[in-house]
Amino acid sequence: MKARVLVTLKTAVLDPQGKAIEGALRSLGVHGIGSVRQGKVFDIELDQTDQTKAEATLKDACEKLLANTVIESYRIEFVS
Amino acid sequence: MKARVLVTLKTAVLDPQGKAIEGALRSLGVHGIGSVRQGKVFDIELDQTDQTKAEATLKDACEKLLANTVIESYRIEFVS
Amino acid sequence: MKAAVIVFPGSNREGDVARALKAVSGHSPAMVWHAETALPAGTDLVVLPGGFSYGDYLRCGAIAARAGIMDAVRAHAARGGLVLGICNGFQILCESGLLPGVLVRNARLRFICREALLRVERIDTPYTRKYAKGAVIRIPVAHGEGNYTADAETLRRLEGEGRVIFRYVTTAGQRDDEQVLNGAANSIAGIASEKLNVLGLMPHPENHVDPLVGPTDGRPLFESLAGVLERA
Amino acid sequence: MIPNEPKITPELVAEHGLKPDEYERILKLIGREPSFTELGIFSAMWNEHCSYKSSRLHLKGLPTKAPWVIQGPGENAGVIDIGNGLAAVFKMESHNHPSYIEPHQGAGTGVGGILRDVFTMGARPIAALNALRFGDPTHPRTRHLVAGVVSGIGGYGNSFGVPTVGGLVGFHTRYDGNCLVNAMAVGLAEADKIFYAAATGVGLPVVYLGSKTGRDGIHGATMASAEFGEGAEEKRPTVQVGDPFAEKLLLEACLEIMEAGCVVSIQDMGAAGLTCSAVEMGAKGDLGIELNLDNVPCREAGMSAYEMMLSESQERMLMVIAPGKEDEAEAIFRKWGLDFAIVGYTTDTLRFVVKHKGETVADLPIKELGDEAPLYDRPWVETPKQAPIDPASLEVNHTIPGILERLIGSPDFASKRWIWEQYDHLILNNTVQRPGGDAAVVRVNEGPKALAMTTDVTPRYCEADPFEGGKQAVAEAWRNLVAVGAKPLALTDNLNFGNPEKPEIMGQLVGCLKGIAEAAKALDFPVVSGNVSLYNETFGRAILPTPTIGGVGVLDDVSKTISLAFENAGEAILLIGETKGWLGQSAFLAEILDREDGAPPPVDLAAERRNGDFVRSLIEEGLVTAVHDVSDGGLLVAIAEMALASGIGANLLAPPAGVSPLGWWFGEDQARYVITCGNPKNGILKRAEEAGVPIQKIGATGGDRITVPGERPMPVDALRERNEAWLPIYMGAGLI
Ligand SMILES: Nc1ncnc2c1ncn2[C@@H]1O[C@H](COP(=O)(O)OP(=O)(O)O)[C@@H](O)[C@H]1O
Ligand SMILES: [Mg+2]
Repeated sequence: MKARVLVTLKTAVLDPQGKAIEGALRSLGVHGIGSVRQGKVFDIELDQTDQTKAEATLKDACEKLLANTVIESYRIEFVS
Repeated sequence: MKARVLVTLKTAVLDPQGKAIEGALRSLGVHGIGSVRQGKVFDIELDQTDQTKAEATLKDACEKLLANTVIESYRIEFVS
Repeated sequence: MKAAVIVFPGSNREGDVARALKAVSGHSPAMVWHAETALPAGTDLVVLPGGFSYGDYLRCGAIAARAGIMDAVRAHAARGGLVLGICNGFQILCESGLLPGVLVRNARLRFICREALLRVERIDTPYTRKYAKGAVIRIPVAHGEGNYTADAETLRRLEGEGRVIFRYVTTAGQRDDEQVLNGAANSIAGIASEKLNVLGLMPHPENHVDPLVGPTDGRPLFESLAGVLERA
Repeated sequence: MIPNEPKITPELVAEHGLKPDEYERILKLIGREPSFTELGIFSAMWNEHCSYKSSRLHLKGLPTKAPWVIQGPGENAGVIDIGNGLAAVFKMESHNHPSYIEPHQGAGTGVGGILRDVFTMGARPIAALNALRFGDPTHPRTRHLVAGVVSGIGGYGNSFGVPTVGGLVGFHTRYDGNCLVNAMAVGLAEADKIFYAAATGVGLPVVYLGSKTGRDGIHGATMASAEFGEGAEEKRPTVQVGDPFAEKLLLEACLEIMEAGCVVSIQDMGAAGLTCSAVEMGAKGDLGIELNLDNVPCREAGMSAYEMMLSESQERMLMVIAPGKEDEAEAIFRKWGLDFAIVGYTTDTLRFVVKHKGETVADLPIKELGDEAPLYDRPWVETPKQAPIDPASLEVNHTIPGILERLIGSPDFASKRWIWEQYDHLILNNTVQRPGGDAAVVRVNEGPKALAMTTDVTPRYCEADPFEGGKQAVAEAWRNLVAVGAKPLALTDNLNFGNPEKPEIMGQLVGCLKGIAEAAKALDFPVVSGNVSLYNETFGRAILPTPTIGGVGVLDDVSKTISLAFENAGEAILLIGETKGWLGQSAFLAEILDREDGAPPPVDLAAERRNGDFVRSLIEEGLVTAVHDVSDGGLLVAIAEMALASGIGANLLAPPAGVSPLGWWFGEDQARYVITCGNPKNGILKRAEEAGVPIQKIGATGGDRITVPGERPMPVDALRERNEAWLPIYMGAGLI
């Protein structure tokens, strides 16, 4: 079973990478981009075949490690 | 207009981060996870309202900066 | 003094800090492997050294913060024991919840190794009593992710409770609000826990203790600790 | 019968970089058609990178011996005795082509590779250096390459935990399509505990250690020996991704298992991975090797024998383990979280046998794989000599201060702080002289001994006169070590050239090597390791010949080291060495007049030696307060650098009669140093005279400006602003 976990910065948190990318895009002549926020994506293969159980495992993984919930939030998606 | 760009390592390319995360999850007692590959996600606000044009802009941004196309591939999704 | 330096896979300044502790106190610290579950008996000071624990993969300090030994470190801190986190150690302290906030990538996204100027904001801590109040000291930084961030409430609390111990300043001794170094909120270089027993800082005092390799402005930090621990 | 999929066709042979006559050689050698895997093995072993087929003949002329040389060329790195039972282990290696394709990973894995070469020998790396050459700053790719290469070098070294203490960075349009990334590492070991590649003992386990094998870099070594052209893009997926974290663990694990007495022989898997390392271990030890690929830890499913044999996945090692020590060795590796697998054993058959899934996929004579590699005496022509330049013939509309300002603000002379601040140069707490000086000085353990190290070459000189240019590169490295008070001991080289099949290019290689050999002999500065990188061409245009020299020297008492910064005001500034005002191939000519012509400055090796030994004796006796060698840019640039490093200015005397002002201030005559001392009457002048060393007082330190009679003064602060400005502004668009 395949899942995708998206970890993104909470809205209130400053994102230096995103800001730097905005500037760099402008200086590269890529116009029309308002704002950029950078996050992480994890493509995960699970042994599980039961989606509910898989979701529990992933939630556990996010809370324990994948996301720093002080500044980040996460979302779990199933790919197939 | 909002878009999401996913940048992931090409399949054959080593992902040291993913490897380290797999190990850490195991030792944290999160079981049932086969493999992890880490990528980047960019949440982007565009001034554009025309999707075709926006897509061209994003493609340009990916090729020029967001993705290192030697080792990464990217995917553009429109959120709303 | 009884000091223990925790070694994680990927730590790389453990030798530097051990050397500084030895130079100042005369005693070599115990080197404790991350997979241990207990600190050596009688440990007064725990040091989380600089480096790239677990390659700094995922988030710097994130994986190390969840290592086996960290429960023992948390218990030690809860008892009021001294915990010093330098650079990657600071990042680990934040990730493990021993200090608030988080260190994110430098504003300019580049690693920076440079001598920084710090103002010592208070000297009534176990780490700073050998400094003069308000002293401006030269300590090098070497990090890619030293940009301290916390929510507004946390920053207010840190400032209000006087828990900002080191701040980046300009040559004139003013708060470095141009954020030339890494973009840290309020120019924060180091903060302490409520009881001041846990200190995290990005700069490397351990690299400025030996006159042969540079200024010695890092020495008083270790002398402060040696003094405290001797009396303990 | 050895399975033969796919079929060997002339096209397939050509794709493997093997010429038809080379393929004939293979057929003759093994008496049958090679299997696909065998073809891959031959292509790896016989390409330029591994076999040195174009350069081997000429490398033989290099002096490689001295009483202090423990191991010269032929092993993973050179080893020299530095006294007190300690040895310095060092080498330099190029990662030019991968860095051009993917600068961050290319440069990073270059650093990883050279670090591995050093710790494979049992040494703990204590310092890293590099030598970088980029295209013209206005070339559209240059900024991207600078940013990527620098972040790659820093990213790898910083995480691994070795200080990057020195290097050089230059720009020239001839590197537009082919940047150079030469990485050097220096390690420290006990002199009687060096580990070698040669396997000994029959029936011993061959063990695979480190990270898993993936499909990365397959044909990386072949690519490194191919000229760039339109096709370069297609080769992209062959780039390897480095994992400095794994390398750090590998270092610690290797040193631990060596200490535990588990290791008989060891070889890192660098270029052409498993193939090169296994063959070298066997061939050097006069043993056969049998590998069973079923046991190789793989990252991806379904990897073929061919892929496993040619993979260049990073952070891997091959070892022969001492009898009965397998378990202990394995436990150490497991502790560090690394893979450990017995993948074969040594045999007495002198054959290299590879098995996969029960079938023999290769069975080759092991010694011949290396020994019978093609060896070419390629035709070469000598580079035509150029006439010296008469300073009187030059028309210059600039003032002396104007020229200095232009020079120190130009790409080659501008401060490289933006770069070396991205390298952790302080870790390990032994960096006594930080980047920015003549040579880095790194304390050895608790001192008082220290090592000095530097990388140098002036490609413009080499292009104009390979022989003099080769000599000059060695002399300059030697001089830089002397300038910090070290006794130069040995060098490593990295020979970067174009396509050796062109006689002019081959002539450059031959000429430079002759020059290097002559200088190394005259200066007692033997070559203990090195690397050759050929085919550095794009669309038929070669790079400038660039034989980078990495020098290492020793200081017995590090507290005596001297930096280039003026120490006090009111001190005498003395110039050591003879100044004729040599302007051919000078930076002045190139930067101000846009001319790269004339004969480069000749190098008088006897004068180098005499002047250098004299300067070192002054430093050892504590008679001087600052020392700087005079190299490209000439005297005024050297003085400006001394002022910039300290903030103290200088009042200079007029040029002596008989030397043109331009030649005096900007000539690049060799064997020169600028020194300062509190009291010139302390016997220095007399001693110089006795030693036959030309010396003259050229001014005094003081104030906050540099003054030259009859010219407007140059405030040090303004010079600094110019010097510091160029690179950060150029890189301003930071991220790219
Ligand atoms: N230009 C050179 N000068 C001196 N020694 C050299 C030179 N080029 C290669 N060597 C020596 O040849 C041997 C093989 O080098 P190399 O193929 O670069 O090693 P590896 O790729 O296994 O790290 C090494 O001992 C190296 O020091
Ligand atoms: Mg090697």
